[in-house]
Amino acid sequence: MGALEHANWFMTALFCTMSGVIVASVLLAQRGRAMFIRRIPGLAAIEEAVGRATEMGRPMLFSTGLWGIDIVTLQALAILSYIVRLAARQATRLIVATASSSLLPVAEESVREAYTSAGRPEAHRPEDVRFVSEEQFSYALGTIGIMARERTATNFLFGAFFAEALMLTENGRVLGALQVAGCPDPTQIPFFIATCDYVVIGDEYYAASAYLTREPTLTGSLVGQDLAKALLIGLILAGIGLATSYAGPAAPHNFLLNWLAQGR
Amino acid sequence: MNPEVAILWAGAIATLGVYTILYRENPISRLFEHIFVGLSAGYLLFTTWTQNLEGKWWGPMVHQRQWYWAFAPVVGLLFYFIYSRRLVWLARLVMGLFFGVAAGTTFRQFFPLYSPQIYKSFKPLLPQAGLVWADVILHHWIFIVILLTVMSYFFFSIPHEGRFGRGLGRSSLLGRWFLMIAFGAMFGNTVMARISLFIGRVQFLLKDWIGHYLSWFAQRAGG
Amino acid sequence: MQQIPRHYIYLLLAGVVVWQLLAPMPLPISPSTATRGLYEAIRAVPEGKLIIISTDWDASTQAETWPQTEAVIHACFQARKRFVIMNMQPPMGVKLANDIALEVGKQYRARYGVDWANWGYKYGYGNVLMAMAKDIAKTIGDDFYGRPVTRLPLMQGVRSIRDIGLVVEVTGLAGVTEYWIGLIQGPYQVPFAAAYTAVMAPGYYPYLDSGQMKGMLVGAKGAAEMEALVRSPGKATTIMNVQSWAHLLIIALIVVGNLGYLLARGRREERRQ
Amino acid sequence: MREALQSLFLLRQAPNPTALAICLGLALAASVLLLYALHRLLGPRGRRWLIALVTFVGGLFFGLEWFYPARGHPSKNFLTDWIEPVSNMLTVVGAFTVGLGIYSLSQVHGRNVRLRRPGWHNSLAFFIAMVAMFVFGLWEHYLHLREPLPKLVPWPKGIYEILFSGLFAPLQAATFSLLAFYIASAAYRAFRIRTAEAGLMMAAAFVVMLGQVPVGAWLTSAIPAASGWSFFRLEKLGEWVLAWLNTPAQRAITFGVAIGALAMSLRVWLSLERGTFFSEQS
Repeated sequence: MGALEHANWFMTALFCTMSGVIVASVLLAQRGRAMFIRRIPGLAAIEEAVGRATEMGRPMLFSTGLWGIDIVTLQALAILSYIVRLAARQATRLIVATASSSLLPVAEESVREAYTSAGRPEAHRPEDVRFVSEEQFSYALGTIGIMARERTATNFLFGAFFAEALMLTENGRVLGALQVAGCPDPTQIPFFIATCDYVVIGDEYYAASAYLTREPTLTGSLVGQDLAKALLIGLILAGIGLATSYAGPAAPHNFLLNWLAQGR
Repeated sequence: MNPEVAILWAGAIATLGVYTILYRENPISRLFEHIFVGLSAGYLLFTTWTQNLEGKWWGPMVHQRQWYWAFAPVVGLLFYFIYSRRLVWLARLVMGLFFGVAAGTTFRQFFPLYSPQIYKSFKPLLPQAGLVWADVILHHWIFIVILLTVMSYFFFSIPHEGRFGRGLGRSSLLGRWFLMIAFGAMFGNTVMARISLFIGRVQFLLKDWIGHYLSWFAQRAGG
Repeated sequence: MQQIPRHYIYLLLAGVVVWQLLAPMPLPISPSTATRGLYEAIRAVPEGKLIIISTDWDASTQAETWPQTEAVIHACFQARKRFVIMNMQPPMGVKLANDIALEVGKQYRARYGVDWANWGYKYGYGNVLMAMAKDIAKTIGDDFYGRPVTRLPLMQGVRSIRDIGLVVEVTGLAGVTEYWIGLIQGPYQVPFAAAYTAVMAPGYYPYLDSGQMKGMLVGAKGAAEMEALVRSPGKATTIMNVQSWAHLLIIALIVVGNLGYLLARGRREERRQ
Repeated sequence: MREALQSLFLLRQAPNPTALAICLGLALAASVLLLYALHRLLGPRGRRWLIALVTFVGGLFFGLEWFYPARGHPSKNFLTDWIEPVSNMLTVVGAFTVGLGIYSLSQVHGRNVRLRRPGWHNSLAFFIAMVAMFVFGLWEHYLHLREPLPKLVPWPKGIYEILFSGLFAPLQAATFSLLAFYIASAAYRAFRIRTAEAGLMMAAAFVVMLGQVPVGAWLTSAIPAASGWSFFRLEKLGEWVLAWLNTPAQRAITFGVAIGALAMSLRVWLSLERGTFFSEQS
């Protein structure tokens, strides 16, 4: 089993089916088909978190995690732009801390856009979208410094987080901020659970923008994601069935496994 | 010059300075925070040149005379147009390119990343080839039940009503419990690594720094 | 008990670590079955056969692999088994292991070339192993010091892989084990055991379960257990003793917190009645 | 003339330094001209369309190279040879954004220093550290020192070593090691059996934590290793929890995240994500 350098026909077919299902349900939703989304507590809390900062008259912090322009951080920016809109309506200041100089202009741009679309372009302060550091731990210390000196009432952490996650949230907790955090990678979630008020776990992260905005495109995509997941479960069940039925000394010949293991 | 002693003292003072943040954010920790951020920024600047641009851009362009590298800074500097009202769309153009690349990277990584995880989940449910019932139940059955119930927790668009929905609701509740077990295990699994970082620092302070002058400490904390 | 200020927790942790480094109070160590397996495998090597210690590690993992190698060499000397050091990747491993063997050998008055030897760095993974299985002297050629291995007394009568009684792989690199098991342990039924960093060890439990691997050291913990078996506490014992104390402290804190919580809840319920 | 033009486009290498200078000048002029023309000619719709196109092509290139059938050995298709140079080009382009990051930092700290805000000396320390690291880093780089170094090194190298090994690395290590304290206090607070969920989390953490240290193995060493009960020896139980309870749960999360990322990528790639990334006004 070498490295998978290229796809085989099975992978291409599987990929196209999953992508097709997702795109199709986006298009269906755009035509106006109503879709259901269950409650996701961590995301429902965002409005409350913004409200708290407004009541206390103190700013909020949004950390985009460590990565540069990546799908994970783009999703974080989608959540950010929703929060900016809420903040703009309630005239609450929001500070964004990025750890990538290439992400900085993108974050700056989406924050400005969100302020504009909320009808308050004058409320945007470019110096509130900050680059802190590309080095993991100086980013952590620098961001903790922002929390402490700006006395943020609410901290949002969405993006790709690693060891620095616990550092940020533990200090945020000690400083008395309400914290909402989410990260697609499971390894830091236990520490978020221990230190944050609300946590967005795994896949809920990618459901966030659909849940928050109820935009048809996004809810449609969410339904498509569920269908693709069902497809994946079907595939796994089939694989388990094959593995079970090929019992015995005759070496397991599981064709599904071969299709998935050997690329070209 | 021989910087060894200066390195030792600077390291010890920096370490103790950072540790003051454990009391609370204070003027000393703030100073070291700024120094740290400054050093990282300077380091970023100089490594961007020495490890990236010098070898990948300046070298090929000037020494190998590949003239088309002249386009790279033009494209890169388009990012800077975010500060211009009229030309901002050019910044969006290059950002769009990077968005596309991010998406394309996800596409091409999909199978290399996930297909091993898919086919390694193909666990037989009956004893075979050296496995006994206890193995199969303790390992494979539990594995598959957890995998499926946790996945069911992440279905968002199906209401937990009706016969199927209620079943899904129950399964996702079970999935949530398994998730918590997993999170606890991950937490416990990280403790040792984090403590050893601190042991490393204490050994530096006691053995390398104090031990440099008092050999009793060097012998004790050596390990 | 429910709300110990965090500063006290920090002080307790720092205090325990410093105290245990400067004035250790050793906690008992009881070697796990995996560690014991490696120890027994070394003792079970028949008279006249060699042990190969393949030290495929370098400075980046030496916090774990150094004490592991040290403890394995102790075990070999104590059991009076002759061994050779070799490595396939990265070249530095063979130098570091050589230093360890010289240092440990002093305690046992071991002589180079008679009680142990160093085959040096042999690049080529699979090709080296396949060739070595057939003809060791020809494949290895010169030793670490550049002398022909045929001149070493301990190489008398050592021709092919049949004269090897055990292979111990010490590594932080994934993938080396597969070569040893696929090309040596499997085809020639040479006993195999290994020492891994804690990060990569979980991936190799299946080999242990299936018996392809006689024993395994897991990270610094495995090294500490081995040090306990050879009664020569060293680096790993120090570190793991501190770890044990720190873990016990954290567990004690959790227990105290829960006791406080249960007591407070009990009191609240009493009041309600 | 025609030949010169042809050689300009066919030759990826200028023949001599003068030609190189001319080529560079022409390339710069041409790109500025192109951008200017695009800016003048395209209306808002055209611009939006162009951005969507560039996004689509960027994603298509990297995606298609992997999915397009490859033949021969080593297996390649018509795009494979382009992956490396294009990735290189993108790394270089991305590297030019470093100025934006430094600008952002300098803006925040420069204002602190200029207005003598409280704590302005910290911002001054920031500038000194940044400039020193940059200057001595480059200086050290161009000294081209070879290993092994003598005990006495040239003074710029000495300063660089103090900055790097004396400050930067210890600051990194010390900050990282703060986590030992945070993890202890987080464990104390979070693991309360208030709910069944927290109780489960605590139990799993207990078993795994004890399984990793020798004292844990000692606690259950009374259980004979050969008996059927040996499963309950802490080191084995901890390993079982990690391998058979933790792994499937993590994997299930990963599958969900994989599909979520796929959906997000598709929306970004096809510019379907309206209203999030500045598609409203261009």
